[in-house]
Amino acid sequence: MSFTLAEGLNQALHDAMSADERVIVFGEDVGQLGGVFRITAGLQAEFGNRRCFDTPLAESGIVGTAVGFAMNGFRPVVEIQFDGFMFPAFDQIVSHVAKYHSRTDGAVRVPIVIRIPYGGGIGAVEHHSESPETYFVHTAGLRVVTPGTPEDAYGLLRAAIESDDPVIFLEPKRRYYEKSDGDLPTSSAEFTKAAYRTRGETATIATYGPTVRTCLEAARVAKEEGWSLEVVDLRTLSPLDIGTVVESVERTGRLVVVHEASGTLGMGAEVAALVQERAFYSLEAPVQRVAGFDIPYPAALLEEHHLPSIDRILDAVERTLEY
Amino acid sequence: MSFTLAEGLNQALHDAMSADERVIVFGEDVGQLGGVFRITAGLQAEFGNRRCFDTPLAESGIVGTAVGFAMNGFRPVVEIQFDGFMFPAFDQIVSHVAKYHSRTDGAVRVPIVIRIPYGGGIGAVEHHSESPETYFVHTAGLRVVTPGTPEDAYGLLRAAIESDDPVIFLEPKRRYYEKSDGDLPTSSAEFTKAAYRTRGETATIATYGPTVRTCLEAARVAKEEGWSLEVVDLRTLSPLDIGTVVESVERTGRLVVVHEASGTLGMGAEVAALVQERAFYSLEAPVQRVAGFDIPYPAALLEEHHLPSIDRILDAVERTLEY
Amino acid sequence: MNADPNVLLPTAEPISFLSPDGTLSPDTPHIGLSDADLVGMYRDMVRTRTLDTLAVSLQRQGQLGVWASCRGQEGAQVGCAKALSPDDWVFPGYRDHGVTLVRGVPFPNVLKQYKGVWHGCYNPYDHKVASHSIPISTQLLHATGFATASKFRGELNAVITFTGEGGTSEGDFHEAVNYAAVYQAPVVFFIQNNQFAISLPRAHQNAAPTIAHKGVGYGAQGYLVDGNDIIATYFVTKAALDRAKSGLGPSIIEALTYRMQPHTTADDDTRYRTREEIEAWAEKGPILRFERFLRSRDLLDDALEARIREEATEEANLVREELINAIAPPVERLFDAVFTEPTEQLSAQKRFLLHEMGEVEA
Amino acid sequence: MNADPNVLLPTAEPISFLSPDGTLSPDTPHIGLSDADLVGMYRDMVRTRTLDTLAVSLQRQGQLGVWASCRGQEGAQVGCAKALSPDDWVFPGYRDHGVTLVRGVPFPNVLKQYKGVWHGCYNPYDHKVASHSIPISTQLLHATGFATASKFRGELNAVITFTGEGGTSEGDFHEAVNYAAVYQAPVVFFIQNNQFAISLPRAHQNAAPTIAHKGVGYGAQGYLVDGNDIIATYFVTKAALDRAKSGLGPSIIEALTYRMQPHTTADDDTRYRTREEIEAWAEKGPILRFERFLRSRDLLDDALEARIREEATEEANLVREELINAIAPPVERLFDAVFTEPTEQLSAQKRFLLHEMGEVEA
Ligand SMILES: Cc1ncc(C[n+]2csc(CCOP(=O)(O)OP(=O)(O)O)c2C)c(N)n1
Ligand SMILES: Cc1ncc(C[n+]2csc(CCOP(=O)(O)OP(=O)(O)O)c2C)c(N)n1
Ligand SMILES: [Mg+2]
Ligand SMILES: [Mg+2]
Repeated sequence: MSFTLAEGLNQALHDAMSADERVIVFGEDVGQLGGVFRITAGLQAEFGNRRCFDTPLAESGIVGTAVGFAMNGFRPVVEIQFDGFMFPAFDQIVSHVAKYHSRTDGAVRVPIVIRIPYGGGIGAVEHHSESPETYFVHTAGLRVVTPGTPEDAYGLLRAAIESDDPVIFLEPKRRYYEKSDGDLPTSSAEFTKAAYRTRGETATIATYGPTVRTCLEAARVAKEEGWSLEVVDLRTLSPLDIGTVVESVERTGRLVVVHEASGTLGMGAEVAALVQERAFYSLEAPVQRVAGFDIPYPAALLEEHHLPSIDRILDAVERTLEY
Repeated sequence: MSFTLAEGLNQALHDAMSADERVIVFGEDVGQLGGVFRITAGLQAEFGNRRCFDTPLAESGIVGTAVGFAMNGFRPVVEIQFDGFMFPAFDQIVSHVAKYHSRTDGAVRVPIVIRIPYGGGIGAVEHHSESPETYFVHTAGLRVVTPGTPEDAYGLLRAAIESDDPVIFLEPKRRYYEKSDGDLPTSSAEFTKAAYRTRGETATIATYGPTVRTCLEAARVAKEEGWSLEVVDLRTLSPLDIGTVVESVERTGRLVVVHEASGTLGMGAEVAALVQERAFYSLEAPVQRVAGFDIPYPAALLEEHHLPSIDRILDAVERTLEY
Repeated sequence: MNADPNVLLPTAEPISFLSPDGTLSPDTPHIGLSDADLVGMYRDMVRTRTLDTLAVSLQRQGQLGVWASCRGQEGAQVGCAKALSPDDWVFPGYRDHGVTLVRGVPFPNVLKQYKGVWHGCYNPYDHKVASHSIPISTQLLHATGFATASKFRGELNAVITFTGEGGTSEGDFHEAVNYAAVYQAPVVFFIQNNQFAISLPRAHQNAAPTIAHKGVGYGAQGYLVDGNDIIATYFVTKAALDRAKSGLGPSIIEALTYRMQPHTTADDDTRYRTREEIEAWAEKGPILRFERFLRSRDLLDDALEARIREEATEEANLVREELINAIAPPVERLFDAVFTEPTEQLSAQKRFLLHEMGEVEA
Repeated sequence: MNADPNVLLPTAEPISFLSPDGTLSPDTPHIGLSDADLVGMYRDMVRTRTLDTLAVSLQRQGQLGVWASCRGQEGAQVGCAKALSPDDWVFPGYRDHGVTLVRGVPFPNVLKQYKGVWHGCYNPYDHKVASHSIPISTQLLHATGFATASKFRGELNAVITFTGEGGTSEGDFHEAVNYAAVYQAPVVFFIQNNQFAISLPRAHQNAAPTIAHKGVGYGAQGYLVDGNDIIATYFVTKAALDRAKSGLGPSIIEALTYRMQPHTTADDDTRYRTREEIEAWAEKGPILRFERFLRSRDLLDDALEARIREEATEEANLVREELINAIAPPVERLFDAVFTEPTEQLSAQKRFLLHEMGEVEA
């Protein structure tokens, strides 16, 4: 048996809809087409067009109506077609999805999952390769989750749908077809814990989503150089399980944070700020960040320069070692 | 002579419009009313209703049409009425204002200034006290500026209007009526440099906008305790003049970053990440952050708990001293 | 769908039955309101006016941060609210005090929101009234989603949501009506055209013949009504709700009215409109007109009017008392209300604050 | 403003002069196109079709990341583009290749955008064509602002901007048309209703009688036209542009057409539509129809058609060559193009990359 990250997501939606009839799925082209990445394939056929349906072309509408559905007893799982098209919905996300529960002192729950394929590396045209996690993580009232493996794709999506809080679910689109050799999981994964993907002593690499695999590859290459890297997959970006990172850094003394989003106020900034605060005397060298440049996401022929590469990650490790 | 921060802004708009007829001002209620804070008062009467005019009630429209005006030779200075109403315009800001210049490899310039009164402390209702700077600073392609003094209100706004790049101009609304005793400046201020507001050796405080004054007050109180604090006003949040902060920390060995925005991925994260990287061996203690909690901005009766207070700042200084 | 455009267009003139002098047009259809209903409508308009006036004075006394008065709009607000069934839901804005009052939301709780006790001071499920929405027109999408959810479950209620003529310019207005029409959701978009959006006169807000003409572009029914005529407003809202409940989809009602007070207590309306304009509208006000009508029908006399006003004043006194005594919830709620379950991060921040306040050990 | 609603409404039936068999209606008004103009329109439709076909094959060969074909929409695109004056500006979407071609934007530059050479591969000022906009309908606001700016300066040009029937659902569509009507901006909103937004059929996009009925709700003129009739499209666009230039404000043109190809080369349209439907529309296609017309007028014969097609093929060969040889600009541009002046931060990041690439010292 093996399954892809995309299949994990599709199965998770399927199982969540079977388990709870309040779960509904909507967004642009998610019905008959099954979504442009086919993550919702088969759901309309199986559950009917009141449980999985197409919306008109308007993202604020998708999220804003989801708030109403949620207030009225449903558990909407909505799809934003691409990262770059999340922005028209941003007001609804910040002003209502994130605030309604606290606004009403807990009277109104908004168990909405907003699925967003994100990140680059697929040779796409403009606006199809954004990494918007900072916008959500900085916004109080949202949970932000991103799977780095096919198992987590299933388990974290189930957990997100089961959560009574709003969840931004970021799907690393360039890893949709990444395979796992195991069996599909059948239950939700633990929601708020980071995970060690490899163990090691030379340095800690903290990452998430699409670059989990890049970092694992870097760790393999590093082995040849005699380094053993400990790769921490953050999994949940908000709230952040910084404890796991700190625990690792206390052993390795060195930390590199890796992500595609622009470096300035990317996740690496928060991880670095927390780690220098909590593991000040453990750090042998400053926390290094390997992130996208502070530039608009480049066109396809140039994106390779922007994305964290194995070499760039290993260079950063080296900087921590030579410091 | 003395003038308020609001007067500095009004005069800057006036002088910029006199100096360059391509400068136009628009937004909700900026015309006859002069804006809800009167920052645009008198402009329509003086320059006519094609240079200062009211828009319909639609923020994406304000910023989106500004892009068109800018492409067609104007230099729009637009007002978003309150921080919380910036979000409907966020897509235009991220997808076009920030990207058009690089999209066209420099062929299209978008010299737009987006003025946003921001921050809390005025006892306002929901959505009127947000601190959205992170959203902009993380977005490549924007300059982000915020004055902390009446002089800078004038000088930085002139500089923002003169810039050929898009500028997000964040106005600390609770300081609109803060006075300066000097004369109104008459020319633009240096754009990309942080400024020392006090000199000191005990610790460095980096801040900006509404909390500049709070930090200066903290510095005064600290003096009584025998501490001399060095307050750095960042002024430009993007690109950030981290050099000035590092230079200070190299002398003081201690840094506290202060802002109202939620701590997680607030400016303090970036400052801490950069400083631990560039002044690793200078830091005697971890960089401390005094920031808003990771909660939606509270209602008026509770906001005092959320805002950085003198005590909270001094406690943080103390933590760096006792580390 | 793709309904006959001619049917969707509003009437050329606003629907109106009650003239400013209180005469009921002979063409008035059967409306089905009992005498008691009519007096009840009057009472609620008086209550709204009285409590709104109280709020303005509370603000002047420093008890409220700000207040958005609904003075002059009581006919539109009470009229439409009276057309609702108990199961219907309301998604209001920040000025719809007459609506929330009729629905039973305790007025002190509305005031507390402007005092800054908490952002939303009533439980939406108690009275089927969503939290008032401050970002303009954003709540319209919630209303559409909510209504569609009801429809999907086969329920027979409808939803009404409110924005101003200014609010129709926002993108969310457009998306909300469009979604509603596509889903044939049982929702009514009630637009109070009070002639101003802060300082912007209606003519600069849009160039449409009427706002009700926006309906046809979505396949939604457009209605134009004299919002200062409480009977016409009731009638039209009822028609739109019935239409919605019969599965015929959404409507846009444009209720013509006038904002008698500045935008909020923070506003200075002398900068953009004349006293004469305001006075001319006062003549056409909703309460006076209805009073005349009731008197002409012998449903109201001096004694009854005095009693109604007195009761409203007594109510206002109690409200005032409650508001003045209102205090903020404990600071713990700031942290505990963010998520449905506490997070480590927020628990730590809560402890930090409590410690700072001297209430717990570090 | 507040124009007569009846005037703003579109005609009940789409304006159409040329029937699918190529006969011109006797009611056709004087259009003012010379024989050479007519042949030029045909030539540009053929060029568009040929180059679009080339693009699809280039994508299959791995030369383009993706391609959004305009096949079937040549009548609408060439027809409206021909109605523009040289000073008019165009704000296109991602599928408006016929428009940009007529405006003189070099086709290789359009292709390069889909190859990923850079996001915007032509200078908007060169041909008065803004960068194609990928976020749907966002460019409509740019068009409104641009047009208003021209009006403020007293210039006599107009602006035309494009979106699909799907794009009319976005909030930005609404705000753009509303602002334009309030400012009486000289802008034409040209909506190609090609029946689908990716997989979503038009009937699920909105419930309006026609999209042209959206005009009245803004005080904008609505036009409904057969977009596969290049003559009617030209005529209606010209009327809307003339209207705009005379200061009468914006129009919405709904051009009825059909997307003959999948949404993009990445799409599988067999999941949501039938071959029969596509074939039925092919019969009503814009090129065939116009060819028949030209032949009936003796403006086209086999020899001329062959020559036109041959020239288009030759052009396609050159385009292909140029595209295949296109390479990305130097990586420095990634940093230097962000702001008008270099920043320290980006200069440092540039040096970092160049160093990594072995091109500079650290
Ligand atoms: C999205 C958004 N933008 C701006 C504001 C600021 N604002 C508050 S009320 C108002 C005018 C509203 O006018 P209208 O919709 O006509 O309602 P009215 O106040 O007249 O009842 C504005 C601009 C806001 N609350 N929300
Ligand atoms: C804001 C935004 N949301 C979603 C998309 C993804 N998307 C690309 S094309 C498309 C459908 C557009 O349909 P329509 O407007 O009818 O134009 P057509 O493609 O038919 O020419 C969608 C949903 C996008 N590009 N922008
Ligand atoms: Mg109004
Ligand atoms: Mg389409």
